Amino acid sequence: MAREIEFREALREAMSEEMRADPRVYLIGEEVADYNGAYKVSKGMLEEFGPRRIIDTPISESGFAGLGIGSTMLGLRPIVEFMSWSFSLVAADQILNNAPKMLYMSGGQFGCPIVFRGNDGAGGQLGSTHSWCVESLYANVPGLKMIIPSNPHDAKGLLKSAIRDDNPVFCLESERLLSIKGDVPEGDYVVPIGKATIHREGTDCTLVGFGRTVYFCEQAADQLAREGISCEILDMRSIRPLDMEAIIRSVKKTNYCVVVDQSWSFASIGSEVAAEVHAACFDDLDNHVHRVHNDDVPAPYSHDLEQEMLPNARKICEAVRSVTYNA
Amino acid sequence: MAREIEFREALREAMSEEMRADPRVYLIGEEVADYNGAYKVSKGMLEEFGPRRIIDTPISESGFAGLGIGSTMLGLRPIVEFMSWSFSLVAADQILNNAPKMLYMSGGQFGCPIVFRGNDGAGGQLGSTHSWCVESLYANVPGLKMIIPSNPHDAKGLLKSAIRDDNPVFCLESERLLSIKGDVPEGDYVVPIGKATIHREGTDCTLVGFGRTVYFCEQAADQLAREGISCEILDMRSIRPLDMEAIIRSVKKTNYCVVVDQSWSFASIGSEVAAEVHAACFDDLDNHVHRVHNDDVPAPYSHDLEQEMLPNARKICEAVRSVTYNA
Amino acid sequence: MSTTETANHVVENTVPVPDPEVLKSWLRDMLQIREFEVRSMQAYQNKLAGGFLHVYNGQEAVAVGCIAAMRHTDPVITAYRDHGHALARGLDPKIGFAELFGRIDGCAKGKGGSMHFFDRNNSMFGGHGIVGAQCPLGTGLAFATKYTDEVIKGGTSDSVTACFLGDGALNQGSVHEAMNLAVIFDLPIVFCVENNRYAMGTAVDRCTASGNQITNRALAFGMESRTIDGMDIIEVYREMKGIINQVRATTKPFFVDIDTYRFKGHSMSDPRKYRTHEEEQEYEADDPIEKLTRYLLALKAMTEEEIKSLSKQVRHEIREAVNWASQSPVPDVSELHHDVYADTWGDYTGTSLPRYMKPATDEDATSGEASNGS
Amino acid sequence: MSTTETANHVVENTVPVPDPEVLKSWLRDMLQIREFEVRSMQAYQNKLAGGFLHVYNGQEAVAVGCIAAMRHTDPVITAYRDHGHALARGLDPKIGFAELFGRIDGCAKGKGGSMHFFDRNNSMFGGHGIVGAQCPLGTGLAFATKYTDEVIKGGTSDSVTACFLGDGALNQGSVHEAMNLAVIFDLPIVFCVENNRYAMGTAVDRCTASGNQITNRALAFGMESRTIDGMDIIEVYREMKGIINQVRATTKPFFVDIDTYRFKGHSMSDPRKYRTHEEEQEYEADDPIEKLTRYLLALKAMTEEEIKSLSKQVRHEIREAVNWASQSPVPDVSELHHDVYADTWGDYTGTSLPRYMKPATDEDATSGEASNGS
Ligand SMILES: Cc1ncc(C[n+]2csc(CCOP(=O)(O)OP(=O)(O)O)c2C)c(N)n1
Ligand SMILES: Cc1ncc(C[n+]2csc(CCOP(=O)(O)OP(=O)(O)O)c2C)c(N)n1
Ligand SMILES: [Mg+2]
Ligand SMILES: [Mg+2]
Repeated sequence: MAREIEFREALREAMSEEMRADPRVYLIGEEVADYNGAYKVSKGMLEEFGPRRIIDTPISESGFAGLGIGSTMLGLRPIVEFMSWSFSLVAADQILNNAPKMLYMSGGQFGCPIVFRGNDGAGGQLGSTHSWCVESLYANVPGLKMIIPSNPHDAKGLLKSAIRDDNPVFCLESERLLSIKGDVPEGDYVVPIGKATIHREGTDCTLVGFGRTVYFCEQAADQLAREGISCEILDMRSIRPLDMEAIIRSVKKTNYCVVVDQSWSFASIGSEVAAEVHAACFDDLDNHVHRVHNDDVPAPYSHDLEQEMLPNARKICEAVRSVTYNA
Repeated sequence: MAREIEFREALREAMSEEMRADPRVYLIGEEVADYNGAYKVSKGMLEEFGPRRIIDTPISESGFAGLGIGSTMLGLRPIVEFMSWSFSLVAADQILNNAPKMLYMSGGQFGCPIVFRGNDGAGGQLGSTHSWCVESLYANVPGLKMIIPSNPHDAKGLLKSAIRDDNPVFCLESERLLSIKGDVPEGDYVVPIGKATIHREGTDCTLVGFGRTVYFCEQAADQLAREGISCEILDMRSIRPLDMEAIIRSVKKTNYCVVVDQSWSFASIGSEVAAEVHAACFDDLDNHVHRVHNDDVPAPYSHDLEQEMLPNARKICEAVRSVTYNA
Repeated sequence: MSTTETANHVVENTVPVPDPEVLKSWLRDMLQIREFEVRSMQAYQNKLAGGFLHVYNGQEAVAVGCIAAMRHTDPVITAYRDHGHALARGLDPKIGFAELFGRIDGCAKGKGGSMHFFDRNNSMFGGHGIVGAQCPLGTGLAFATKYTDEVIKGGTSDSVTACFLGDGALNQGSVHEAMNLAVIFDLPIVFCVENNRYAMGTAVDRCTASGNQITNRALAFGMESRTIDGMDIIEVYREMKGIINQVRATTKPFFVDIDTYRFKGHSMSDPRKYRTHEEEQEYEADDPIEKLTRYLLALKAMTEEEIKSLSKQVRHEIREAVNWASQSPVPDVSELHHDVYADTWGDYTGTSLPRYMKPATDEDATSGEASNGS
Repeated sequence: MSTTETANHVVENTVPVPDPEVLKSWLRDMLQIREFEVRSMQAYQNKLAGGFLHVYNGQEAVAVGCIAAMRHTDPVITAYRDHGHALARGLDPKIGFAELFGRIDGCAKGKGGSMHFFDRNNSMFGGHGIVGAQCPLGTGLAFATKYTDEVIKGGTSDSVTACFLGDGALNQGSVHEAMNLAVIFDLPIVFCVENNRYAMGTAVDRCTASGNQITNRALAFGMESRTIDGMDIIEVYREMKGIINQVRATTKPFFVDIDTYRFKGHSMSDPRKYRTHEEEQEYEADDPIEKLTRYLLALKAMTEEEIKSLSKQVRHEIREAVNWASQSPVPDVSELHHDVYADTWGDYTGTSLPRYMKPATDEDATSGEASNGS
């Protein structure tokens, strides 16, 4: 039975349900226990599970990320919270060298069932060091999986899949979405990793987005509908594995494609999707794939500049109009 | 007057000439002084410039990379050597947050004229932690420049440009190329950052490569020539800024394009080039852009597996044949 | 106190207490910082400022006392709780507020915000958001002054860098790497730990192992260290003066554990459930501003009236600064692609100094975009 | 010696010298490691092995002595100079050579190489290439045994992890973070620094500031520590036995500075210009294998002949291992996409245990690819 809860509550339910079911699962990170989480995602979990399983750490991302990875070698299944993925850069070696490669380096002896999760992307005026979209950097690395849920239902279902997955899974959450509400089933269900979903049906152009950009796509689609352009919005949900089949199916239907990616454009998820869509739909596309990204600059603090930097609805509308001009 | 010297000597000449010309330039890194460099790139520089300007460090990449960045705020122009770019992951925060964003965060008060350089890519059987191709990760970040020379001439000319550049420049060198020889002019000259070059003229298909993959392209082109397929090899040389004009010019001529990138495929430089070529040459391409990458796996130690993993000539030939089958 | 707590050998402190006039200027500086922060919090409530705001209330004696013991050309660098240091260094409050409000007249043209107060002319090198990351940069500043004095100018090292960090930052690996480098390279730098007892909601003992003596973190590298009372600006000044003189002479790094307290929450969203109201009151009773005020009154160096008018004067100045800043234009969108690269290519339009640093003459010349803000 | 050099309180060492039979087995183990390395270097010259090869000659007493003081179920983790630890832990030399030769029968199926000797059945957790990176992993192993014993099984912590690192690794930030975490979380771990005097070409004093006492790096976190002579296996064993017993009982971390010497170059490409031949001879005179041999002869526990035949026996075993390994097939190309992910999707074919760990029965079942090596 579903009811409306916040995105952060959905994440909490996923973690709590999995922790009740499996004593090997624990949560570790900065301020996750006593403080109830910097963004209150783990609120109340210390009370239920106690300090042995909900663990506060020093400001030592490399240290506690590595601790989590090491503990998987003896069968534990940690959830490591980065207060922000922006702070994961100081732990880059542990999360990119050890977690995704342990199974390979050890010839199959040691897998690494671990979840890294936290805020990703621009918050509100946090400036350039605190507004990282790490997805386009980290998704390049084989051995890891990556999920970016856009709504409470997927957040709970995908995070539960991630906690049960025997591989390292990076779960990227947008601070801007933590307070949005949505229908979420009570109790156990999962959303499989690697499956995209059609967020809105349409006929004229496919908008491929993920996470926060799905909302920018919605705003743009509403505007474009008034102009008589019907957009199909595809929510990637998983970045690695990426559900190219679903994207291709939609593009073969609409013959036009705009990718909306909140990270920087160069060597990004947006370029990957564009390249693959061109490869798979070379004869179906009536125009090349257009891409909408964050402007290719460090995140500015000033409110108006930040809003202008984002892959906002205005930019998406312009892209759709120019890609479909020959429709 | 040019003469044949090794790639490593060309790098050394670039550094030495710039250090003679500008006292603000210094070289810092592990084993660069007493030991003459782990790969002998800085051989003899301690003797000429002394321990105040050729500086050995502890195994503290985050520390000495940050030290270099800090010193630029007071006008120095450091060259920071990473024994391998594989070891730069422990310094990721300093090189990706501070160096490329200092100018922006400070509203134009503090630029960051620094060069980071070292070995990148698979060496010989070094295994997964020591065989990183960081280009596809780091090139995503605005504020930095990136160069990947493929021969001694460009190595000296590009590195001299990098040392004089007022922005952070990442110089990626292949350990596999350090011993190759080539004609290098004596004395001062520069190769501008951001300009690609046609490595070999051809008519039927454009091979876009950089660094070590240029040699894989050569081998493939030789083989394909025997089959009657004439390949044009373009050497990107600079990754950021990327000379798309040169790539587009060649593709508009050949109407076919294969990108050869030694890094992993997902969200890579290869996907960027493919996406941009499709965008710019949508009506010129007779087939979609094919991509040849490292296999999407951690680097294995075993010799044969590693050779098979690389974007080798065999894979390039297969790609060219399948992309031009309809020629 | 300090001498007893010295971890290594004792440095005799022969530094005299400065003249009343100097003490008055410190009181003024501390009042200015306190008022700046009060107005910053107000501005944040009124949505004039956004992002993360970390205020300095309670720690004023640290920035003012340390910086008073330095030369104006000695580099200063700190973390994101940086308003106090920038103001103590001489940043005009109106430029600070403009930055806080995200306006073009800010020290970083509104691109940096509260966490990035840079001010080159006052040797203020930021303002850094990633915990601990300023420490390697700080060693770089010390390296640069020494290199410039000795290698380029052929003279002797003559500057000392103050690198401020929090107690929580002591657990970032890069800080340890920086301390080791400072010792290995004989760098003239003082690591000033503002031990305000908490890292966000985490009390220092909960996550920072040190054998109950933070100076042990310096002992690890054979670095000299000392603990001093950060609520007493006169002690801060006298201790730091001796330390900075020593470091200038020896070019060997020093580590200072400065006991202080963060009167407010970590940032604007902190309910402070992790500490008691009693504890807060206890420390508030130790307010560094009131302490110096009492001292000046006891000295009869100032009267109650003079104190009142001084703070009235400061409140006025700050109110004026807020008004001025709120009149400053927001940056034009063209600013997005300005200051990304030092040169001009693609969409990038090069770089230019912030308005307040530019001689009027070249203003129009170098920052067209910067000036036509909406 | 150790007691005088103890940084914190003195632990009385009441550990007896083991029986001659035990000492003989240690001699055998050390001889095996030495011979393994001699053959490894040969194989490297003959291009049977590639990549980086870091040999353990001279440090044998450290791995054998420390591991003898542990239970077989106590986790061990180290860096890339890992052959000695893996063999001391019980890895079959032929599996080690197969890995070194990049063959399918290696402990990592030839995918890891010299730097990645993993052996789960012998509680050997690698073999890690990034300097210092094994230390956070080591704290994770200690965390996991304690968590499993106390939280999952509801009993008391009963395992101790040994995390080996080099002197040069002491300058990686992550090592400091790991030490702090070990203290904060009361983790049963011993950080064993194999202080072989050099990090590549860098003598320990040149880059590792510690007030000439590496144990100060532990004092920084209030962690107990000690310096011991790593060339005397009996001392290594007795000291480590006491330390490991203590850590098992207290679950509090311990730091050991083990003095040893790297007889050979850092790796195969190292000309060793940074140290004198005299220095090398001096340390070679202190060879831990000869020292134990002399001791056993003096004890009359072994005769010259028995020693000779023992090393003959070991040389034979190792020669056999080399032959066996060189017969092992190179991995099939299908191995490239195997062991990347635990599950099967796209080009990825799941994972399976290396041959030597698998009961014959499920071999065919789980690793089709792995077995049809060319
Ligand atoms: C690497 C990193 N991790 C986490 C954070 C989030 N964060 C910002 S301030 C802070 C607490 C720092 O405490 P302390 O160093 O004592 O400084 P104080 O706030 O007390 O001045 C944390 C965890 C960050 N900015 N950078
Ligand atoms: C982060 C990182 N930086 C640099 C290297 C290259 N490197 C490999 S071993 C080594 C020296 C390590 O010396 P030490 O820790 O004393 O161990 P030892 O080799 O003496 O056993 C260096 C610099 C690396 N592997 N990882
Ligand atoms: Mg604090
Ligand atoms: Mg060593």
